[in-house]
Amino acid sequence: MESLEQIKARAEAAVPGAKIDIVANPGPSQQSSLLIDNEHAVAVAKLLRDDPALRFDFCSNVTGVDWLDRTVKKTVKVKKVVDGVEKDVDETTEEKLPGYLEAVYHFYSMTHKHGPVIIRMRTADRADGARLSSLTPIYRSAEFQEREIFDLYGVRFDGHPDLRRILMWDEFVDYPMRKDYREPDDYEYEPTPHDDVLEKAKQHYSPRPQLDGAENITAQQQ
Amino acid sequence: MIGTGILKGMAVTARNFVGSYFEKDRLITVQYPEERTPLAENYRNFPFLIYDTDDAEAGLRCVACKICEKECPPQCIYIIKSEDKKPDYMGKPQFYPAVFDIDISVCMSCQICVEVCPFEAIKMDKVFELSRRERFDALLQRKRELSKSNTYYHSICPTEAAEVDAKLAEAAAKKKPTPPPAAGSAPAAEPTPAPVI
Amino acid sequence: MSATIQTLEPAAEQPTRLPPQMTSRLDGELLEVSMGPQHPSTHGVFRMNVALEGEIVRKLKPVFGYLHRNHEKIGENTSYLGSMPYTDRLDYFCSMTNNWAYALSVEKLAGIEVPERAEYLRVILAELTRLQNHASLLGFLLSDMGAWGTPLMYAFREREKILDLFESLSGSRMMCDYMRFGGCRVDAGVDWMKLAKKIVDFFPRFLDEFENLIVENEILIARTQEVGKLSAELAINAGITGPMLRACGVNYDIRKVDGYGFYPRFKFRVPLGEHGDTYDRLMMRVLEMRESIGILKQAFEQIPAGPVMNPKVKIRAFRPPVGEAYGRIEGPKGELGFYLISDGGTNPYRYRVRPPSFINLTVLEDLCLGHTVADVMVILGSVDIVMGEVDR
Amino acid sequence: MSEIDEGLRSELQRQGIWVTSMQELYNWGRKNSIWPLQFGLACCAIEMIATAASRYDIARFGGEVFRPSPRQADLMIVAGTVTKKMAPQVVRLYNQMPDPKYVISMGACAISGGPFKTGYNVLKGIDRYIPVDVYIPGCPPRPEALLHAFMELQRKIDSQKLTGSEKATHLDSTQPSEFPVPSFGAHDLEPPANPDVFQPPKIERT
Repeated sequence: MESLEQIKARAEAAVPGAKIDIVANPGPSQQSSLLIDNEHAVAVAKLLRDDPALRFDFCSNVTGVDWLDRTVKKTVKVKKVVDGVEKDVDETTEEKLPGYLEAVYHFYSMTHKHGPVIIRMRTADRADGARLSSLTPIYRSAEFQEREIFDLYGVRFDGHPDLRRILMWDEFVDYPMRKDYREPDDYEYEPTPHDDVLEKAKQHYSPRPQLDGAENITAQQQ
Repeated sequence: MIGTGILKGMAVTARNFVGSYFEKDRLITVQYPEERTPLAENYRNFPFLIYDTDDAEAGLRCVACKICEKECPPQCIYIIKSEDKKPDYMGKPQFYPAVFDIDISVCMSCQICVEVCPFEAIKMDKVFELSRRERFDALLQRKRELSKSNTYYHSICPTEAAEVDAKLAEAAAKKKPTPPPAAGSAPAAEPTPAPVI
Repeated sequence: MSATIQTLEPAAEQPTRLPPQMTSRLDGELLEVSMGPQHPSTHGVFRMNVALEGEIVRKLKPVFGYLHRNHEKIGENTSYLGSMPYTDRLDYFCSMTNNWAYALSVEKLAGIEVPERAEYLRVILAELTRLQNHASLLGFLLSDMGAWGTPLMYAFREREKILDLFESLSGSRMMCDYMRFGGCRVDAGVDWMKLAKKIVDFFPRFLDEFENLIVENEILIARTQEVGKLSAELAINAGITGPMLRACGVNYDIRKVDGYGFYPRFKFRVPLGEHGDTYDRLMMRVLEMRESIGILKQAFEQIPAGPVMNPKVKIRAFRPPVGEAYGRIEGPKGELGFYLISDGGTNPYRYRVRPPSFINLTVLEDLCLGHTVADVMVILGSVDIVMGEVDR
Repeated sequence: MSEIDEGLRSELQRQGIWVTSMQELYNWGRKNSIWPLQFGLACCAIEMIATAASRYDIARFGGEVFRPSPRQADLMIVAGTVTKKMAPQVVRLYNQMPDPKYVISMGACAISGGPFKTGYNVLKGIDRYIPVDVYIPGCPPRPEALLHAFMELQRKIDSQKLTGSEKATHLDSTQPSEFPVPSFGAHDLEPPANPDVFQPPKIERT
């Protein structure tokens, strides 16, 4: 199989204007992925499927991921004049990274029996801008999985033939797999309840504060 | 010829029917309440707490460290740690669970509590006839019902229980490399009576 | 294989697809029927909205979610170890293969080695799982076809023997919770191996009998041949995996392709179908069981002594490094994958299951169109779905 | 239909005379011909099928006639996780069953939501909407455990009275035999529980 850089070069040559980045994976699995911009995703996916050297004809898995707003602390040394003397001072700046939703596709090739190549697409934000272009016209196997992402994460897939709720009922309004979803509190009975159950009862439908640990994630930063 | 396939299938059924009179393998029905299949030694259903000696209160191995409560995937264990320390069966002051409840209407029998317990205090039971007509009180097992003796554990899982006893004896020996013969050895010498079943 | 893949039309332009909103009403020509969620042959709580013209299916829309029990959300809120017993309940026929797929993904995520004996045990248990899954599937499929009782009883008789093996090894009949990252929970003793060997040696007798019972049966042939045909091109494009894909003649078995576990050490063939119809899918299971018996016999001979757990792996408070991994195995129903994103904490940041039977249902409408309503159940049965996995 | 004195009855039995009452005869007939609804939800349904299959053979208790239609069933074995999406259908099926009807709640999920109770789409126990006669803990319970629950239900049927103030609920015209079906709401089922059926003890820390 070609390396991810080669695939990236090939895609950039074939699809003019496509903005492709390699998202490195620091873990031992070595599965890095390609971040593709929304407009050219369909063209790139078509290339991955049809290029005779690549032939990623099998879209195995489509995953939605929710990345919350997070703040990253950066410490920079700045020269400042303190009491008339120039000194190096550590200055901590907080950068707010807006959250986004992500769709991750795992492609394999049944023809050449290689893979996986992983591509990701990111939405502009987690509210109205949560739109991506659907790969269902290229891969039928994405049909139900994209519907599932729409149902559970609220990502709208443009070009999907049948975008409806799939797992939850139609009257449901929330997107339950999002990290800031609060499930309805219906713990009437617990013999001796844990603290989190009591806590949950208090926070019924109230907005959840920043989820613990979300700030520590640095793997996906650009 | 059409119909031969069906006749062949019927021959199989006939063979099974006739065979069921002669072959144990073809008649496998267990007449449940009267006849029971022996449960495998590894079989697990719900957890219980082990106590050594005859005293269910003092002999309880559990020291309310709450590891099982934390690790239990469906969160069905409820422990309230005691405020004071009470002497255990070895005479050593220990914390003990003031409340130890397991909601078996939630428990998924995954035995992760057994795996994570550092004190060999919680083990899996084999009782499965627990149907009740009530849910709330009847399916909540409290400390009193959960505490079962080591002898009972030996009776349901002989191999595993012997291994556990050996392990505990070894750990006790390590703790006291040169045991003062008068004080320490008396309780340690009889960790558990060998089960006679 | 070297199938040429024609560019498929975008799904929206296909005439057979339904408009987005489907209502249940009677409009003179098409009768709309809701089959399920409570239906004797939907293999659980599966529902299909079917539009019928007389007895012929003109439209079919599956409705999911009646067993959506938030497996992925719970997985994100539970520790890595705590998710293991939940994977048992995904595809509740095949808890061993689910365990393996999850363990494999975590091992990829954290870079864990597995001892040799554990890998062999995993192969043995996965193939036993395949045997009992395929046997009970055939029983269910035949009972959908009207052979109510008999084949299912025979299949369950054999299944019980394998379940007894699982029980004596792992402690539970169905929810084994047996594998751990870096190995297996307990070792199999000599007695267990003997018993397993005996059961595997006896299994071909059941298969012979079962084949006699069904393979040449004229009613079965009439009900299954040329019913629910699936082309190789569509199967690949729709992400179909497992026996259903191989029934279309596509040679793609992850045991061969990825060579996970110790499968490269075993000699076995991958059965392939020709027509992609229901009969091929049914026979694919019978042939795969024969191959599984072959693998099991080799595994019993080759299995070495040794530890079954990697001693370096911490079970409690397990924290894999930051990163992500997708691991997959060839489950009895198809490609079962787990996609995990770790943020370095004790819980996965994202825990995703790639359920084979859910994605295999993508083509259900294409398979059923033009057939009678009675065939829908047979086709659905041959897809081999388990709702715990479809809805998760 | 008056009660027979136990001592007199055993004395008569020793003499070779069997006496019975209308109530006993009626309950004896009912308890040995329980027709369950063929209705499986999740994992426990497979154990239910195993109970009906050759090894455990529920036919020995007269319960092998699994009916696909609720109209012909006496017993609903709620075998598996009841999701919020499925709960209205379960209640509807219960309402469609003719009286007398019984419910066995099989497995942890059906009793309380079990291991999945934290899920947003999982109903925390079917007894929020319909009355349950026998609960079987276990995940999943062994087939023997289901048979044990079946015998427990038979005992319950046997003890039901036909007349008097303690007569069985299905003979009491003031007792409801159908229960309101919950509807799908924006966040949850509405109502989340039927207060007439479900009265849990209050949350408190002991």
